[in-house]
Amino acid sequence: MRLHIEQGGRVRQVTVSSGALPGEVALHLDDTVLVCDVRDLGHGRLSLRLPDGSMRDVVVEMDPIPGHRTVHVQGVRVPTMASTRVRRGASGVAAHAGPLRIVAPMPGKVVRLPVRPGDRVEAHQPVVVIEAMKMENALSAGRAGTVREVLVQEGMSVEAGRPLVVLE
Amino acid sequence: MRLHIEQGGRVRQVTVSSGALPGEVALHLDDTVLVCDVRDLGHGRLSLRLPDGSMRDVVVEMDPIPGHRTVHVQGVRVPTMASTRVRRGASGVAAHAGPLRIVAPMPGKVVRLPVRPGDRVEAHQPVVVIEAMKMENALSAGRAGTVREVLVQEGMSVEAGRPLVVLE
Amino acid sequence: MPMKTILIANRGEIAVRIMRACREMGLGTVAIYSDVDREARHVRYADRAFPLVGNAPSDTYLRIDKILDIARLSGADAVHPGYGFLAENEAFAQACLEAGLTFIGPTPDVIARMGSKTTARDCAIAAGAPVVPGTQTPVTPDVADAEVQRLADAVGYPLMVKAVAGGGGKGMREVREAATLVDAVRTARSEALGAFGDAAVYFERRVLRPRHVEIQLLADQHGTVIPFVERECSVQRRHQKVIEESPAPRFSDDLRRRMADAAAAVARAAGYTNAGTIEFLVDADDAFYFLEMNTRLQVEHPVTEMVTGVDLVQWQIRIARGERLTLSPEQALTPRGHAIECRVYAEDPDQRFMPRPGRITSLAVPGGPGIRDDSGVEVGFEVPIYYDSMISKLIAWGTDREQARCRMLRALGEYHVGGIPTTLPFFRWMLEQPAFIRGELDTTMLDAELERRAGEPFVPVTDAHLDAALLATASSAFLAARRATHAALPGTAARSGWATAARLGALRK
Amino acid sequence: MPMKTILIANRGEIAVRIMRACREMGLGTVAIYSDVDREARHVRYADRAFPLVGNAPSDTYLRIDKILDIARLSGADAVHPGYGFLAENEAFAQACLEAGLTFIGPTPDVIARMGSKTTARDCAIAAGAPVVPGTQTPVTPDVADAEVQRLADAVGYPLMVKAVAGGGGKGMREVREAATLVDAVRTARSEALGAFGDAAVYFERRVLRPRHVEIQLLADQHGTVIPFVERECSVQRRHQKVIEESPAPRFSDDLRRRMADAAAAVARAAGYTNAGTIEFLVDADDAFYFLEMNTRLQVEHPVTEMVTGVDLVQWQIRIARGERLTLSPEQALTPRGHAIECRVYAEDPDQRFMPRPGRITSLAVPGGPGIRDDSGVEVGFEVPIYYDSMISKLIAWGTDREQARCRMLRALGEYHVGGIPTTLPFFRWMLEQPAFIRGELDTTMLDAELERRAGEPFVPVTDAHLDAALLATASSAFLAARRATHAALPGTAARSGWATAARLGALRK
Repeated sequence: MRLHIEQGGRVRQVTVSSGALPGEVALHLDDTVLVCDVRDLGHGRLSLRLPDGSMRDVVVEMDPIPGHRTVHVQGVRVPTMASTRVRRGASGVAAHAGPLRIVAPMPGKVVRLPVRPGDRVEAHQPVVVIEAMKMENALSAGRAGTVREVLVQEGMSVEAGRPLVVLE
Repeated sequence: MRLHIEQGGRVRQVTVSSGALPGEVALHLDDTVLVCDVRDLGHGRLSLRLPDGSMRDVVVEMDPIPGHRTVHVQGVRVPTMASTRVRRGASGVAAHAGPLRIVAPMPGKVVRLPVRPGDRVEAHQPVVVIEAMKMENALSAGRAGTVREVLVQEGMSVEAGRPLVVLE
Repeated sequence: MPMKTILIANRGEIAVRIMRACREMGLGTVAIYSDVDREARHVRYADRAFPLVGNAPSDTYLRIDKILDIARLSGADAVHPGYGFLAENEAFAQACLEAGLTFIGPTPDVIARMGSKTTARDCAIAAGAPVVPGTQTPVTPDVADAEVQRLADAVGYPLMVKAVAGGGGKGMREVREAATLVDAVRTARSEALGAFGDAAVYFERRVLRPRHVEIQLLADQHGTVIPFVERECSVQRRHQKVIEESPAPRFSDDLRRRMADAAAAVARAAGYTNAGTIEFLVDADDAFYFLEMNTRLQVEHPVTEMVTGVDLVQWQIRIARGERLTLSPEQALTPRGHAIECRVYAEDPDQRFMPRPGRITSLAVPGGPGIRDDSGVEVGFEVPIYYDSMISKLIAWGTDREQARCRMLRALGEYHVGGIPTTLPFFRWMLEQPAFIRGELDTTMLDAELERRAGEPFVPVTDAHLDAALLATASSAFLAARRATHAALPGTAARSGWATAARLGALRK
Repeated sequence: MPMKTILIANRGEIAVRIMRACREMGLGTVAIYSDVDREARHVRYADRAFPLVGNAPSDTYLRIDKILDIARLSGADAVHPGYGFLAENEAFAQACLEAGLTFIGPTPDVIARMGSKTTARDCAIAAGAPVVPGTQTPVTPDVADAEVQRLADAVGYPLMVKAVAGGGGKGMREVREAATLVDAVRTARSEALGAFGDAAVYFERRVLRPRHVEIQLLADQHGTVIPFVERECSVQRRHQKVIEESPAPRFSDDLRRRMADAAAAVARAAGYTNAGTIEFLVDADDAFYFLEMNTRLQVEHPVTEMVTGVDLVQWQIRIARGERLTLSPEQALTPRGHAIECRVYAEDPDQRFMPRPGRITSLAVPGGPGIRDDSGVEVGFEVPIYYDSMISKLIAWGTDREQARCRMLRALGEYHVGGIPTTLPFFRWMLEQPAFIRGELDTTMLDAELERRAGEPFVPVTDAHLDAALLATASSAFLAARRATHAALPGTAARSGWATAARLGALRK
């Protein structure tokens, strides 16, 4: 099985096959073959034993976007994408070009909208304020731009993932 | 939905339908209707809220035999059988007549077989000794009878559920 | 009238904590719940549970009428308010008493006196406890901006705007100069109204780089007041405690005794009963100032329980049913070992601690020596958007502070929450900070450090993490594909003789 | 040579317990595992893990050669043997030393001296400790039946046949009359050979209705020996401890000090180092007799840790690397509160405690105040048939015995293990027994009571249980059928206005 795996903007090709022993998986990566002992503990939990005997308990969470996963390794969350086909065009994780949609990172209520279409905003300037869990959270753009669209109104309840403001 | 539910040798008929409120299940049992708030927590876990507000966290385990379940209620294991059809003949839980098969309750090794076909055995007399987890476990019949068949040999490894001796 | 059944007017971990004490004392428990909390742990833990209907706090856990209806319906004879929600609401305590219920807390008049930051301050002054300069009366919403400005100028800058009914850092703002005052007062009033149903605030001079140290106390109905060894709560993010410990590091016996005496004097002057906490600010010269009193159980009560062996919740119940305090005052002031608590929040520490409600899809909770887990959630539960984001508390005990710290780090390594981000990575970072290790704490240091870090991840992703994630992703995709074609799982296949020999050979190389 | 990495030559809960101590001390860990243990908790908890290949203890956890190969391969510089398996095997300790590894335990000659019950007895006599009458030399397999009979007759009946290398009730038989002696010796020898690799046994006069009380001690390499407050281990089923507690109920300070002095004297006479335990029998008149010494960590060490605050495993490691004991002897003998431990076995208590290995399909572990969970398993793990059936230990602490008992009962109520039966229902019964509540314990009472009960279920199934099971079965079948036809789950549907109103109306009735 051949996979294209993307992490932190870098794509690597991995060929996976069964190892010689039960539980073993052989991963061909660049010029190396890593034989790991991998056990599926159910519900996304895996126990990996690396070639040097190192143990890693990991949890692979499937994200809503197909192919995207969050892999928990030793308390760290690593966003990872896997695909059996080569992706065309801009990569999912590393995409930077084009309009920027600011989406609600959690469900909540829009309490303030300090920008209007046409406004110029700086990087890290708040564009929406959402209240969730008794706290106000200012959402800002990662880069400077011009507000193209404001898709919500003050007082609206929004679900996680809902687009709020579009910058260009 | 109509169900025949058997517990401790007694069969009861239950008709189940949706209650008026989300999460509610109406159970028609004899002349009463019990409206419970039932939530499926996944993996066999259920949270029941009885009509008087009493809370019961239960775990329903499916047994290997179809229809049979082990229901965990407040630390007690209740064997229960459910079927949408009326069972004909002897009931599964309450069966007493006919030959009695003594099966291995756990995987292990047969270390002693103190009986032979034709032997008369008393209730609670050991008929097979199995070793598991460093302990010898004597299995005995719940009632007196005559050994009809011995299906294993000393030294054999047996799986859980394997018939060992048949009495009549 | 013997106490038989307690209604717990709260949710989450503290409701579970209180029910555990009830179980241990043979008392029945009644839970209340909002719609989204039907599957919550505190509901399923209770003997009986009744719906509040609705979700917003103002429709549910703050609704005195609904709660008293449930108490009547369920036959409960006592109410434990927990912390937050109605815990410091004298109208609730009063309504309980009028309904013939035992309220597990102080009397309504004492809640009113000590719950108001301004009258509590008067009470502290009367008891001879030192206080920080500030406004003498509440700044209610009808006080005009000009008067607000005049009152603030009299206190002097920098100052703190605080909710009179406040607690937990809500309705609190720092004001460094006169120009930002009116805005800060507006926000604080709005937050205070939402959180406590009371928009009144007050002003207090800001002590520079203070430590927040507090004295837990128990007081029975027969005049006995017992103060406990102090808790250090200086690790705060935006005035919200995140780590607490007991005893305070770098704290002398003499200071402990003087502070405990001052706290006991204030409690006696207030006619206090049940469990309460007096908070102090400690400045760089070890001078301390009365800050406020919390007339309820605190989030951080377990650290006191761990170092004194006293079950504070059981004592709250015993005091409420009229028992006499039989604890040794000396033991209450003599810590055995050291305890640290981390408040686990459903927040993403790497995204400026943004709240992240959502479903917990996998969970592993630490155990073993010295670890106490006070959790309000379980796997499968959806952390709701409506309430505080704290989902659990992790407490570590050690013979000394360093052992407690190392145990906490060990336990944090065992802790896994899937589905939503939590503050666990933050704690792994915080407990390794040199200032924390040395015990050099003040309430401003965390915010300053967070500003300096500017969003740098608390536990950086290393190549080792990336490699393991890559292997895991590839393996799981491969195993899933193979599962789809084969019935049998790889691990369950029998080992062939040659394979075993080969493996042993590899090992012996 | 600084100690950096410890190989844990064991499995299950004790391997996890030891690794936790290593983590807290910043030491690396190496696990070993049999084929069926690949997914076990101790393997996944370790930094690195290496296969032993095979499953039977004699092919795996008892294989000194394989373990030393793994130590070499992994670069471990120390070995912790845990309890059971090779923990009291002097050849293993010797082999570790010869391989340049630090053995975390006493020296091989002390293991040999105190591990043999007969030479240990000599040592106790020499140290002035009282002993039970018995055989002076081991009854090895080459001793003929006639001589066996003569030796036993000299000791007198009733007597105990015990494995010289024994522990944990294995290879132990009671003989009430001469006629059953030879059979009992044969079984004991066979069990002893299987469990410890040594068929030698010895005879000891049976003390009637004795209590089993033991003294934990730590001894450093510089001559300091510290005895700890006693553990009561009288709740035994067929000589196997099932509940332990500290301090012993109904135990005077004077008796505690005399027993501790006797234990320390024996340890000093033996040249003992590291952690060890001296077991005593206490008769109805509070006279005590040296029974045997365990030259290793014990299963029940957590109860001592809970009442003294001392981490025994961390001290084992510190002693092994040459540190001096800096504990206060007074504190070690002064219990704070009370601790009780329940050993959770994968056995069906209602089927004469038959071992029931198998897969754990669901699991809920208790937490909260005073509860410590030392577990070796997790959900999804298949408890193997090859090893001891203990899967976990649950420890409860309280300010007094009654609070500890009530907390244990509360925690037992929170504990759920699905897929396999466990001894949890037995503990719920045992902790409610009047004799247990009163603290009137002896090692024969449980077996006598179990015989009297003749298989009566420990927690009887009531109508309330049956009704809940019926409702659960019907509801789950109904929900499963509905899930099969609808996509959406019932709980996720939005509530309609009228439904909410109707519910509130019902509540207000």
